[in-house]
Amino acid sequence: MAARVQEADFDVGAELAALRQGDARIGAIASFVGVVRDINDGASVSGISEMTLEHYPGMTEKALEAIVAEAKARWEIFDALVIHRVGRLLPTEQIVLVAVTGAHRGETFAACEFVMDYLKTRAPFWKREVTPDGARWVDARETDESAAERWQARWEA
Amino acid sequence: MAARVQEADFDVGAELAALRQGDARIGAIASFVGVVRDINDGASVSGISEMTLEHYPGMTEKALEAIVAEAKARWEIFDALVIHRVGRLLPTEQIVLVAVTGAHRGETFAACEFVMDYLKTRAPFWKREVTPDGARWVDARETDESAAERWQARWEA
Amino acid sequence: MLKILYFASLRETLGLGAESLDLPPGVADVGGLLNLLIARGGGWAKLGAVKNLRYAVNQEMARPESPLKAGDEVAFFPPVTGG
Amino acid sequence: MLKILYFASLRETLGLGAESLDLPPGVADVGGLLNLLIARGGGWAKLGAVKNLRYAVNQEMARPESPLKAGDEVAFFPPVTGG
Repeated sequence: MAARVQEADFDVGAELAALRQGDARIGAIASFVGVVRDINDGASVSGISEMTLEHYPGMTEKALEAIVAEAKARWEIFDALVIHRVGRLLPTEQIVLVAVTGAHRGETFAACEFVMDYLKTRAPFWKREVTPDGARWVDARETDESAAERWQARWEA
Repeated sequence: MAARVQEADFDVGAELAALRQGDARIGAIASFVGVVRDINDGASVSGISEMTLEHYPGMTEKALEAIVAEAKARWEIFDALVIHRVGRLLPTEQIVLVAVTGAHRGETFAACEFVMDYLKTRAPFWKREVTPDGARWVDARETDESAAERWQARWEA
Repeated sequence: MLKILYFASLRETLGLGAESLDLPPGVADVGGLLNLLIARGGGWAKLGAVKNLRYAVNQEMARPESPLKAGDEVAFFPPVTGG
Repeated sequence: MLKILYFASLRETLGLGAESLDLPPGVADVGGLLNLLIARGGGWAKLGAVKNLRYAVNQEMARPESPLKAGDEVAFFPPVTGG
């Protein structure tokens, strides 16, 4: 399956191995792991003691599958995988894995970054941080919106 | 150490874990794995039965360290790792790992792709393929040269 | 009947994650439904003040002018922040 | 004395991976050394025909005009193809 939403942690090495398994055409695997940082941009100097990720069950999986399908339509890649965790997460824990296989590195890098940028603006996940100052929902970052928009511009150009 | 040249295979999961270890500032890890494909661009339809990677001991490590240092100077990243294998490799075997850690994904993606592009044109490795038609040294690809040059243009602009 | 869902800060503000509602006469799209909800007053009035409020109809991103029909699942939520 | 190294297809063509050579009078840079090697004839003549021949001096990428001095390590090789 191209997209998974789960509470459990994931093993990057095992996931990449499973994604590659049996496909001798693969020459390139680009991947990305997002991690809970102990300090977020908006948060003064206070560290994050924990984070909770909420999502929209049903829509989330559809949105992720649609993003992966879009990446496959845009670039010559063989396969792509997205794993996104939900629930309670602590600093340094893994949040998300995106991995893309292909023949050549350029296509896999572009597709992997595209999936991350679209996921950040189109997949229904919401982060809630707990800091020493209290709990708060994380605000969307404008840089995420502009990161996603640049793919639109390239596509239409 | 930021750069390693070795005959042995590497464990991507373990390498990423070691790279992240103890740094709670990390929010993003971009990585790339290059793999021996069974069919190369130049090779008709005949599969590759094995590959040998030769390198220039001494210069290789220096070149890789220099590329990593350049990436650290250009982008706000925390750390970077390059592992490149040499010796005899079979199809589907891993050749190279590049991994970059940082606070945000954009910088880590760019730095990771930069390191791969520079490695492809500036690190002294040479591939020799064995196919059913015989053995041959792999020709450099012009697309690799232009991939590396675009970073030069961006840097000077 | 519409199924309406609220997520994240909206869910907390309203103290409600889901409700069912008969599609009211005269409400033809997401914007119409939103106005109806805001008109309830109290916490609902805040829906009109949410910056960049997002909508989904039947689990697809939607816009104020996206049409609604009986049986639809409509979701309201703030901009997403996953990844 | 110069240490000269050959790699990959060059090493195979020449049947030689390394040699030592006294820095000949009149040879001041990599290009001068290359001309001297080509002038040996036989397999060496092919050095002049290698497309995009690369050079390194003391393990740093170099150019034909890169200066040479006694004790330098000079390497000749085809364009790299790792990664």
